Amino acid sequence: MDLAVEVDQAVVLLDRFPALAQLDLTLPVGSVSLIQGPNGAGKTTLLRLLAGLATLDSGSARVLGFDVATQRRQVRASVGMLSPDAMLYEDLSIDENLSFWAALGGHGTDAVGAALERVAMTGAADQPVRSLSTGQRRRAALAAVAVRRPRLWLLDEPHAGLDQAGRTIVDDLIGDAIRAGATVIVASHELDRVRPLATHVLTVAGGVVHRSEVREGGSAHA
Amino acid sequence: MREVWAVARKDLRIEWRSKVVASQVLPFAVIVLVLFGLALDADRSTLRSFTPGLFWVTVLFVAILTIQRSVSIETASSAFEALRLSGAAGWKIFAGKALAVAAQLLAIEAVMLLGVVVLYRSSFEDPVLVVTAALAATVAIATAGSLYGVLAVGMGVRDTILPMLLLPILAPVLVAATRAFDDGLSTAAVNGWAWCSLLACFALLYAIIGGVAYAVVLEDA
Amino acid sequence: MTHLGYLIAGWGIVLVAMALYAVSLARRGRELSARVPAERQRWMTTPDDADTAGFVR
Amino acid sequence: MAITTAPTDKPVKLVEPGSGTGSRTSRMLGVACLVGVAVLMVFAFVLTEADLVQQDVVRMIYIHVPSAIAGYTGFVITAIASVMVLWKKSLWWDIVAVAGAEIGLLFTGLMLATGVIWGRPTWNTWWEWGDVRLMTSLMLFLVYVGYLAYRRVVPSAEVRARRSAIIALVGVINVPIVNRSVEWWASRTLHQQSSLSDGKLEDLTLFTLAMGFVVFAMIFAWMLIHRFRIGWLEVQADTVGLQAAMAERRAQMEADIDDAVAHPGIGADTNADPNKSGPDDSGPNERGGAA
Repeated sequence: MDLAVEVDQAVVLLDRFPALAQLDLTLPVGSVSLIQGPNGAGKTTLLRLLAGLATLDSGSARVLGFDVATQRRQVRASVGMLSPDAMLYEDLSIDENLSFWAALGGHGTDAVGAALERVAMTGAADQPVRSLSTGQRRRAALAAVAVRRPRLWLLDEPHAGLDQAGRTIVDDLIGDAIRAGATVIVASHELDRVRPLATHVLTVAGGVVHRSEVREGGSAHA
Repeated sequence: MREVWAVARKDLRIEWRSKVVASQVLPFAVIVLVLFGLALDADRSTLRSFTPGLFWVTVLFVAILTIQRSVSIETASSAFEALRLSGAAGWKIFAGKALAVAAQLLAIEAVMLLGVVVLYRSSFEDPVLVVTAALAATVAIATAGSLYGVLAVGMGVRDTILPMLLLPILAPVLVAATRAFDDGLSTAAVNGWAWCSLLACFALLYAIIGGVAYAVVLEDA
Repeated sequence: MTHLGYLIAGWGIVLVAMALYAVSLARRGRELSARVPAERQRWMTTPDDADTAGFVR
Repeated sequence: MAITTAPTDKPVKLVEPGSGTGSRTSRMLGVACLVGVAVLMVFAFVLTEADLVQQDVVRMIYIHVPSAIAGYTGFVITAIASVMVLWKKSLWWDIVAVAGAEIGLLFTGLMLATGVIWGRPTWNTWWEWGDVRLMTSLMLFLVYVGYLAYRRVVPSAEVRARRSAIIALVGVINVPIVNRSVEWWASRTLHQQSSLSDGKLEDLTLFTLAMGFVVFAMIFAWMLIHRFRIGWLEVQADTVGLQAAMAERRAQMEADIDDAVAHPGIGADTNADPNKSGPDDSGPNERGGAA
């Protein structure tokens, strides 16, 4: 089985604080993993490490076969990350934001319209991000991830701030990703939402994976 | 090249919408020119002979603010992380950012040139030289500034560290641009075109260094 | 001797500044070495564990 | 370069904690520095004659020129080390770089100070704006003040090493541009063209100046050795601190888990179920931190 994520004894320091303290993790391609754990457990840092946005202070990590320390550009180009910050320019419209990120990543702007439709934001496409509600920003940010067609989806609290319809959209997007052969990792407190989809459930605490569980009947097997 | 234009257009569009530079930095430039006029008395000949130096010192101050704005566009909504994730080459993002800064600085300089003609009674003896020198100096300032701007990203104190790092590096630009303007505005008899070539060398050097170094910084986590 | 004031000022500044810097180096070294176990105070050799000076990849 | 000859007592002898950064060799070097300064002062003030034109103030040369050479040497070391940081990606070279910059800054400052003091009686001015060497030194001085200030505000060691290396190299590349611009700007240099090569200096003066170079080189080496060791200790102290922090972090994990057991339904794991005790063997291979 091809591995999407191979992390071995990873230590990540945030200003001398070991956010990840010798964490080990392997996940196969096509899996949907739910990361749970208390605040400050290291969930976000783990996602950032897998996105190539954190300095690995010791240990090793490979994402989709690329080394996180030495092949950062390839790692970054193949993942899509939804972070608590929207990563959108406030003064630009959703459409302009998405078109910009698509152009910068070398993706066609034709995917923008489809992604906006997928998150049901077509009507608000021309509104500046500044005027959007939290939920609408979240949807726009999700669309920005979808436009990249990532091979590894890293979703940090994707349900936060979303209404019922929005949450269904997140689940649908995860389904889309799996069907396209991508791997999905979700860090969330909303366990009931993600659990039915998950093939792996990981409990992170104190900067290490404390426990992992492989579930039958996750969406990969559906 | 598509990415370069995308970044530059994005920054300029944000400026067009937010008008931060137009409504805050541009008036600041005019105020500084007026203050120099007040400080140096109404003795027009003194003012006129100091014009090139005053002009470029003001441009350096303005450049610090413009570069800080250019950086804060990216840091305000964690867009810098998204730039890192975009997979675009570092030098392309650098070129786009520097281009946008240069365009804004040139617009401000145009207004300031009008200002020194009106306020200081300067006259363009060699408009081609003035424009060429301004162009070369602005590219030099924008490239060096964009590099140092990104080096200050992620530092809590970037507003104070940026001038400390940038201004000593830009000292030769100040000298060269001032001398070139001395010739162009006929305030001193020097060979302005020689200074122009020094400015061009500086601009070229910093465009290359900036492109390489920006990629290194962007790679950093 | 002519220019004695200039000479005293120049030589004085140099000697005092170098002495002060040397003393500060010695004090910083003393403070730090108290916090680091002896086996890690080999300046030129790298201890075997991975988390030492170097982000060699 | 001094760093490669930095003394290590071989075979490695463990030192007492708190005993500082001195070693037998560096202590001998330190004593030699003190003796050297004393002898240099005897030669500079007693044995050598005053200059016909400059009179006694010429005795400034024995500290001014060696300071200049030491200052530039420091910055050359920083530049080379910065290249190595970017090339070899090694923190070892980063320690060398900061040592060179700090000492280079000290000696450049001393060169500027002695230059200003010497300039007053000889050139009749404290400061000469058009002097190329003076202005170039000043700019280099300011760049490295910025370099050291920058290093203080970057939290991550790796990021700090790489970015400050860029700043150091850009500063060095800037030197020829500054030089050129000042030279064109006002080529009214007051510095004498190298008095060494002209053979204008008397034998004993020349000998004393050479002695100044040797003494300053020894002082420079002593400072570089100690500053390097301080940088090394800082890295080691961080590593030691890290081990404690890691242990603390693992303890926090235990606490979190206990919490989850004590209050099922809140915190980490809402579905605290019986199979908590053992990881599923068929799952991906995980383990907590090393036991």
